[in-house]
Amino acid sequence: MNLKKEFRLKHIVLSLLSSALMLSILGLLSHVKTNLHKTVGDIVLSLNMQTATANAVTSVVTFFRGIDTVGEVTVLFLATTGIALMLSSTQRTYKKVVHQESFILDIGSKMLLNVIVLFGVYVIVHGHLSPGGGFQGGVVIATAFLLLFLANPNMKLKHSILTLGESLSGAAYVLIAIISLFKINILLGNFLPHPVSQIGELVSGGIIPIIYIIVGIKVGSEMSVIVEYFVKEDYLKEVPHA
Amino acid sequence: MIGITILFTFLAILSVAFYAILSKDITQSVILFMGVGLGSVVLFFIFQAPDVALTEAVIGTGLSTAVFLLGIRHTSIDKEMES
Amino acid sequence: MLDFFNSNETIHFIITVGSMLLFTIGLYGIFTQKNLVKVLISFDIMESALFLFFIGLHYNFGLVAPIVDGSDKTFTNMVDPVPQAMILTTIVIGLAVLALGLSFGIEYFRLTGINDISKMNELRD
Amino acid sequence: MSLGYYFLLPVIFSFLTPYFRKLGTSALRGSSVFLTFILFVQTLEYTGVSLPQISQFSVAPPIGIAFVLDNFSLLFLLIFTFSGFMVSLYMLWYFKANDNTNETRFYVFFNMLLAGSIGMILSCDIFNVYIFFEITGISSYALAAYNKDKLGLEAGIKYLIIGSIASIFIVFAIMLIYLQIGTVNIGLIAQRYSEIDPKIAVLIALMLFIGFGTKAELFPMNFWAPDIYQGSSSHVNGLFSAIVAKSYLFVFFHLFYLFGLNTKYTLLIMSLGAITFLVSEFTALNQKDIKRLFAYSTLGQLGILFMALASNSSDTISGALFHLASHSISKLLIFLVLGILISKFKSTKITIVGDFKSLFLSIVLIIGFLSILGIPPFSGFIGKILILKGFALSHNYIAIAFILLVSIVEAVYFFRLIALMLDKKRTKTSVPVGFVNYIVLSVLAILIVLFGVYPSLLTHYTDLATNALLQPHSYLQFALGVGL
Repeated sequence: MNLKKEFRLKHIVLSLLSSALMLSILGLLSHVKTNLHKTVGDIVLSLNMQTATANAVTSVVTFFRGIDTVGEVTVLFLATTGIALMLSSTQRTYKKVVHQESFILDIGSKMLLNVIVLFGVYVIVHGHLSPGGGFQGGVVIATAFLLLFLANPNMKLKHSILTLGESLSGAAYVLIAIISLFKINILLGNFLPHPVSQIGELVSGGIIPIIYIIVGIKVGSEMSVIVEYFVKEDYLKEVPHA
Repeated sequence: MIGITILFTFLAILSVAFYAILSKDITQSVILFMGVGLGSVVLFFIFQAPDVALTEAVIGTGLSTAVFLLGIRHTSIDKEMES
Repeated sequence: MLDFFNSNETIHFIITVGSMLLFTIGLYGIFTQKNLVKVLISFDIMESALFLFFIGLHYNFGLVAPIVDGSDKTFTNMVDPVPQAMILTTIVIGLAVLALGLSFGIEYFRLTGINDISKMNELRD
Repeated sequence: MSLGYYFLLPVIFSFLTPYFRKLGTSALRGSSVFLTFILFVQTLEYTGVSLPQISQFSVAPPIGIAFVLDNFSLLFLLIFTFSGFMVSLYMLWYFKANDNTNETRFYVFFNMLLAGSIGMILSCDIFNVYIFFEITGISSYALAAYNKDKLGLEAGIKYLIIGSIASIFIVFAIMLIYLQIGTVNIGLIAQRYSEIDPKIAVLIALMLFIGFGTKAELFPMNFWAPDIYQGSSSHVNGLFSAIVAKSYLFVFFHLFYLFGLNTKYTLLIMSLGAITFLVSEFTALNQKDIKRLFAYSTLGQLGILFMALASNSSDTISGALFHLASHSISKLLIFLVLGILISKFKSTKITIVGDFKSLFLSIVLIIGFLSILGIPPFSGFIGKILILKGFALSHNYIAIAFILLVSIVEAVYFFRLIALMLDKKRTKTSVPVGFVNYIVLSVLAILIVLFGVYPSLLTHYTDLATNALLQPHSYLQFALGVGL
C-alpha cells in the first residue's frame, strides 16, 4: 500500500515537473515568428521552375538537399543491417508453423499483392508530379510483402535478390552523384536535360525521377527485409531447449 | 471551419496519446499510438503537406505499427499472448 | 465565431499549445514508463509533436501545397517546401531508430526475459 | 579530389560490403584497410593546400549543402582518418583471433561510423549535421551491441535511448532556428543569430547544449557513458573515445564559437567541464572493471578539454587541441592493447594488466598510461603544460590549481595500474600479439613519443586550427558559397 502511494507520488511529481518545463517552453514559444519572408524555402520555390519538377518537395528532397537523402538511405541501410545482426537466425532453430493452406487466402493475398505493388510503383514513378515518391512507394511495396507473410508465414523471400537490389541501387545512387561530378563538375547535379516546357509530364526533371526510382527500389527491398525479420521472429517460435 | 477541425483533431490526438501512455496493455497502447499517427495524417493534410501526410500514413501509421505489433510478442511476459 | 477560429493567429496558437502538450505527454512517458516498447512509443509521440509544430507553423490561410497542376504553372502562394522535406527525412530516420531499438529489445528479452529498462542494470559501478 | 568523397566513398564501400564478403574474408578486410588508407592519404594531401576548401552538392549554399574544410576541421579530420586506419589494421588481427560470424556487418558499421563522424565535421548545413549525427549514432548503437551478449545489448539499448533523446532536442533546435531565421546554413545562422529574439535564442542554445552535450559526454548528461564503455568491446571503445566523442565535441564548440555563445556561456561550460573532470577522476579510483576505469578516465580528459576549449583564449585552445590529438592517440593505444588482453584472458577485471607477459605490450601500455597522465617526454605532458600555460597567460590561476590537484588523483590509479603491471609476484601468462599489432601499436607509441619530443610537429596545426576557430570569417564566407 505504502509502495503504491510512493509510486503515485513519483508520478505526480514527474508530471508536474514536465508540465512546468513545457509551460516555460510554451511561454518562450509565444515569441516565435510565424510569417517569415525570404526563407530558403521561398528562394527554392522561385528556383524550382528551373528543375522542371511539378512537386517542389520532391525537388528539395532529391536535388536541393540531395545529400540529405543519401544520408537518409544510409541510415535505413544501417538500421536494416543492425536488425539483421540482431535477429538473424544463425544461432537458433525455428520450428515450422503448421500452416493450413487456405485456397482463398492464398489466391486473394497474391492477387492483392499485384495491386499493392502496382500502386507502390505508381507512387514512386509519379513522385515528381504528385505527392509521394521513393520512400512512400517503397514502404507501400514492403507492406505488400507484409500481407504475403501474414497469409503464409512459411514463405521465404529470396535474400540474394533483395541484397542485390539493395546494394546495387545504393551504389547506383552514389555513382550518379560521381558521374555528375565528371559531367558538370558538381556532385549530385542535374546533368540530364530538363527543359522547363516539359513540366508536368512523366518524363521531366532530368535525374530527379531516376533518383526517386532508385530510392524506391532501395527502400522497398530494405523495408521488405525488415518486415521479413520481424515476421519470422514473431511466427516461427523458437524450439525450447530440451 | 478549418480552425475548428484543427482544434478537435488536436484534442483527439492528445487524448489518444494520453491513453496510449497510460494503458497497461502494450497491444492496446500500440493500437492507440496508431491513432496519434492517423490524427497527424489529417492535420498534415490540412496544413497543405500531402507529401508528409502520405509518408506519415505509410510509415508512422502503417509500417511502424506493424513492426511494433510483430515485435511486442517477444518483448513482453504477457501470459495470454504466450498461449 | 468562425472568423475567430479562421485566423492565422488562432490556429498557430492552437498548434503551438497542442503540439507542446503532446510533447509533454511523450516526455512524461519517457520519465515514468518502464517497458521498453512504451518508451519507444513515447519517443515517437514526441517526434510527432515536433512534426506537427513545425509543419503547422508554416501553414497560413490561402497557401496551397507546393505542387503545380496542369493549368497553373507558377510556384507562387505556396507552403514552404523545405520544412516538409526535412520532416520527411526525419520520419524515415525515426522509423529506422525505432525498428533497431525494438530488435535490440527482442534479442535482450530472449537472453534474459527482461523488458523493463529500470531492471537493465548489469552495467554499474 | 572533391571533399564529397569523404562521405560518398565509405557509403559505396558499405553498400557493396556483401559482395566483398563473397570474394573472401581477405577482400572484405582489405577493402576497409584500403578505404581508410585512401582517406588518410587524401587528408595528408590537404595539409599542403591552402584552406578553406569547399565542394558543393547540387546547388551552391546557402540554398544547397556544401562540405567546407578549414584548418580547424583539418586537425580533426587528420585524427579521425588516422585512428580509422589504425583500427582497420588492428581488425585484421582481431577477426583472426576471435569469433568472426558477423564480420561483414561490423565493417558496414565501422565504415559508416567513420563517414558519419567526418560528415559531421565537414558539413556546413545544420540539418545535414543532424543526418550525420544519426548515421554516427546508429552505427555506434549497433557497434555497442555488436557481440549480442547481455552486457553489450544492455549498452546498446541504453545508448539508443539516450541518443534518441539527444536527437529529439537537436531537431527541436533546428526547427526553432528555421522558424526564426528561415535557413539551416551554418554560415547564415551565424550571421543572423543576433537577430533572434533573445528569449528564443536562449531556448535554442539550451536545446543544442542538451543535444550535443549529451553525446559529447558533458557533466550533467554523461551518466550513461561508463555503462556504454563497459558493455562494448575494447576496440569499439577505442573508436568511441578517439573518434565519436571527438566529433560531437567538434560540433559543440564549432557552434559555440560561430553562434557567438562564447560571450555568455564561457563560465558555465568551463565549470561543467571542471565538475566532469573532478567527479570522473574520483569515481575512477575505485573501479574494478578495466573498461569502466578507462571510460571514467576518458570522461575526465574530456572534462579538461571542455574547460580549456570554452576558455576563449587562443593559447589555451591551442593547448587543448594538442591535448585532444594526444588523448585520441593514447586512448586508442590503451584500448587496443586492452582488447588484446581481454581476448586472451576472457575477463575484464582490472587485474588482467598484471597477468600478462610480453615486453612489447608492457612498454606500449606504460607509454600510453604515462602520456594520459602527463609525464614527460610523452605527448600528454606537452598538451597539459600548454593548457596550463594558456590559463596562466589569461591569469586563470584557479583553473591551474584545479587541474594540478585533480591530476594527483589521476596519478593514484594510473600508478596503481603500473605497479600491478610490474608486480613480479603475480603469475604471468605470455600473450600472443600478432604481427600486424606490432606495427599498429608501435606506430601509435612512436607518435606519442615524437609529439612529446618535437611538439612543433603538431603545434603548427593546432595554432592554425585555433585561428580558424576564433576568427571564423573565412569559414563563414565559404559556408555561404563564396569559394565556388
